[in-house]
Amino acid sequence: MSPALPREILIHTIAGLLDGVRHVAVGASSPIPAAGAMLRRALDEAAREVRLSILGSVRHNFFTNGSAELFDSAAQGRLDAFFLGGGQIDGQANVNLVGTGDYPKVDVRWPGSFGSAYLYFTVPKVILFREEHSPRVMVDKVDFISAPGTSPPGVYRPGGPVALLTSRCLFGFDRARPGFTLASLHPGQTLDDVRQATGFGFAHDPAPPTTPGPDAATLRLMRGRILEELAETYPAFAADWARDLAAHAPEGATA
Amino acid sequence: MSPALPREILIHTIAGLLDGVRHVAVGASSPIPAAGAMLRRALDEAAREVRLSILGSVRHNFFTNGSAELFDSAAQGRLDAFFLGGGQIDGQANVNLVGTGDYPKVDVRWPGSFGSAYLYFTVPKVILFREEHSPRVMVDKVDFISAPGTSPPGVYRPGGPVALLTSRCLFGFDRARPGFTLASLHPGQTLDDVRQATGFGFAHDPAPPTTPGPDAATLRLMRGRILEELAETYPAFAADWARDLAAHAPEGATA
Amino acid sequence: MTSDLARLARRIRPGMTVALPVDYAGVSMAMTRPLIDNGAGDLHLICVPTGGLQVDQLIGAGLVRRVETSAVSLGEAGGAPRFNAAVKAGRIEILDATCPAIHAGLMAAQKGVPFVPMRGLIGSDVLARRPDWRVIDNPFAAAGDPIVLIPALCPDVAIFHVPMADRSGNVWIGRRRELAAMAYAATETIVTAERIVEDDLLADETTAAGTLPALYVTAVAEAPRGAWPYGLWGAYPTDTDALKRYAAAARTEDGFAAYMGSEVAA
Amino acid sequence: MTSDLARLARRIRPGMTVALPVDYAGVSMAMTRPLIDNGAGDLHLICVPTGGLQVDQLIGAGLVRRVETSAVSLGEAGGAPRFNAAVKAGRIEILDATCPAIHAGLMAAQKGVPFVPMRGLIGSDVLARRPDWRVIDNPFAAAGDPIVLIPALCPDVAIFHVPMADRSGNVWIGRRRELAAMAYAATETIVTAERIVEDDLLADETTAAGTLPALYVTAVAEAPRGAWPYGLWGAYPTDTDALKRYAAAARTEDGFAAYMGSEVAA
Repeated sequence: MSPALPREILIHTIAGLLDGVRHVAVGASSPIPAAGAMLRRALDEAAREVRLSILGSVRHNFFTNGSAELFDSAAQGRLDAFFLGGGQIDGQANVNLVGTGDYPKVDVRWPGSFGSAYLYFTVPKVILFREEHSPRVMVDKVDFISAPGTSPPGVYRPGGPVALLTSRCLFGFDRARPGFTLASLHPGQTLDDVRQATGFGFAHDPAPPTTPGPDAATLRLMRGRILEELAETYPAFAADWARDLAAHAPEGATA
Repeated sequence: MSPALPREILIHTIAGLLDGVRHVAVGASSPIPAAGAMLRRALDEAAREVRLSILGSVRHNFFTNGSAELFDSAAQGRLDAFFLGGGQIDGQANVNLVGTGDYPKVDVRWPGSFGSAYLYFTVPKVILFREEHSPRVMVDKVDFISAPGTSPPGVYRPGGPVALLTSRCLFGFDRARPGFTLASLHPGQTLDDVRQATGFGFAHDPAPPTTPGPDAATLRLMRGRILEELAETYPAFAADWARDLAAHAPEGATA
Repeated sequence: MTSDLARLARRIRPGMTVALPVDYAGVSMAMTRPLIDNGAGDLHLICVPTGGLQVDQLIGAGLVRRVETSAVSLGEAGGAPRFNAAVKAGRIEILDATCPAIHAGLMAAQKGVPFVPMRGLIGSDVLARRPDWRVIDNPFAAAGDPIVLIPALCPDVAIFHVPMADRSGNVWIGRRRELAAMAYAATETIVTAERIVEDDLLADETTAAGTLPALYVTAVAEAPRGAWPYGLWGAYPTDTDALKRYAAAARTEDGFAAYMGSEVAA
Repeated sequence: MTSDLARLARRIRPGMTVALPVDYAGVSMAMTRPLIDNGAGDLHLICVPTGGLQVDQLIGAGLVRRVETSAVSLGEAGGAPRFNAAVKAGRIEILDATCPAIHAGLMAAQKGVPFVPMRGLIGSDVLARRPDWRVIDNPFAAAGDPIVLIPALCPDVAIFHVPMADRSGNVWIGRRRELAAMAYAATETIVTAERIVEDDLLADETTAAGTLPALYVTAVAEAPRGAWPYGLWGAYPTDTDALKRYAAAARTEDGFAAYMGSEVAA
């Protein structure tokens, strides 16, 4: 079997971050988080049920009370994990989904804050996921706080960020300090690469570990059942993944 | 045709009080208000639609959002008229549905306030309807205010009582004074009868008019279609009404 | 079935707050006897928004410390005898409410907020007798505008009966959305169903529209005619004669005991 | 059909507040062109809770003064070009919200209260930029506990598309309960439906469970494929290619005008 592809490292890392969750929700255009959640579900299925809600999907929608129900379920403590992206993410884990420059007549306008200003407060495990890891995304200070990374004492906040996963590395988040700590570098990345790509300071070991990939059994599960499950909802992404796999297959294993 | 029965006078009077409403709700055990509303609906059907909700009924329930929807529809100004009874009703139109004596260890306990403490405030035409007209019901001051008849300035109150209908008479209610005014005496009642049966003071003409009964066409409508419609939801009441009619039918008209 | 219901009843522990639905919405009468046999008392009942036979029987059995309700009655069969007697004797604490205040408290729990505001109430003894409710001045109004705040009602358990459930624990509540509101607000939800169906209720958009998802359902058991003597919409009507038999018997404590020893056990 | 839709569109008058649903909930795209032809502008749009193609086209047509929303985008087809351009140029006022705040505002209107509280938001610029929202100290907490109050959102009109409606004006919304929330909150509700059915949707408990009653529906017209290029659950999927064609064309004002002059009118 060929070694894990970059996207497979991400999917596997997400499944690890979701360890212990009972219910995870992902956005409509989030195939990698969805694949990570599907992997978590598959790994845990002997032990317990992991529920996966894909927003906007009919098939992966077990809500029956309209689009408010996701937020209500978070309010009730029935949603354990959620993913947030962001046009900008800063070192305090503030996220900006609105735009750059002076609000409201911004220079670049993004769609808007969606549910971030609520779910970031109420979902215990919020995983920041943004593949692009560059100084324009990972900034010192966001231009607009769609949702703050931390809150002062006295503010009701059972939830918040636990990690930031990018195409380069995985950060943990320390709510007390507050700030990010480099947890691991993805294969091929150096500490220096990450430093240069990151507009905010972060804590790190002198020699950070490499993000572990899936073992062979897990990789087989991913390339078999998970790829198949994913294709139902994200056909374009699944086809792309399958093409990548074919391109990287060892000689003689190609058709 | 035999003259109007006492219950027919009540039904006809209610239909008159409901003039102009678009949506009226009645309680599950309120056949006379329901019949009045059905008569209103029949009288108006050429001109416009009158909606009738019977609480707890499956057939006459066009709500689909559970038992909160009645109150929400009142909040939205979509419910024009409602009926309230009361173990005690006083001269300020305060109603008591809880009990007599010292709360909470009351001497007599009634079921409770139901939705009165909300609907009395929000429904523009609340018709107080209690057949028993005696000093123990029509009191000077209720022992427990389930819902007050009036509110001081500054309290949000688009709704409130417009009338009190009993087996003896019809009162109007003046929110400004506040107090009841005798509008008419039902056939056979005298001002003195009503005075003696009423524990609160009320305004009145020296010679109050008699409550008008339905004309012949209306009476035919009531004894035909309305009786039939009513029988679907209140079979016992409808059968009783039909028995009364048979007993009062003129000689030669009986079978 | 009986052992299933007993298993469900064991989830109820002394001192819990238990939400129960109105007569016509799907009362799990089938659970009443198992709850009494289970014996967990000191219960705080929340009637959504009013109570009837089940509430009266749990009170008669001595399991209830407090009732929060907009009313308790047997409808056409008259007053609720054990409730009325217990209130008059001061044996239970009564928190008199009004229907939309119960709905408001559950909505607050559903939304994860400490309170929601509600119109009406001002000047009533319902409000005067509820020190747990607050009146504030509406901060959005220019002039004074008092408004009541109803705190969240967070039941430990909701218990109700539905026409059908599927094998995954999804339950069909139709247009009785107050059952969903109870489940959203409650930590656990126990459901009895007329029948368990093999189809996934969420797989079809028509049935999904009336389905409370398994996410909110802790345990389900089959209980044919499980609302009796109450009716179940679309299934069977209320057995008013049975309610009247109970009402007559339960006028006295002895009569109640005799009734519970015979009819319900049968 | 076209004249029916034009009749519906005439209910919209300049300056009205109009609530529109999220992409996947049933957008009445069939009404977009009649709304533009009707010409009533100066509109305040409320996106429930986010907006897409319809919002972008109404903005492009110059009918919009203000947008209250949690986001506007074309989903897989990218950013909303006319919205983005109008915001950057300051041609429309933007009231940035977050999804549950929109739901909360509609809920306040549904319940007839001036506000409802909501968790989250504190410390965000979403809150900082909304002087119409308030922060109070939770009156039920012993220590300080700031909480945001969202004022009621009361649309003049809600407009959406559903799979079916009956002759009485009842409309089937399935599990898209946000459509009901919009209708409860709005003064008037305009609905387009894939088809008009002869059966009474309220007569059967299964369809009744997913039905918004005619009480809330001002006008209905038939509009087959009325959500296109958006999909309608259980009926047809989103036509992403069509969305991408629009996204490409509408990058410029001229491109938008050309697109609206051709594709939509066809």
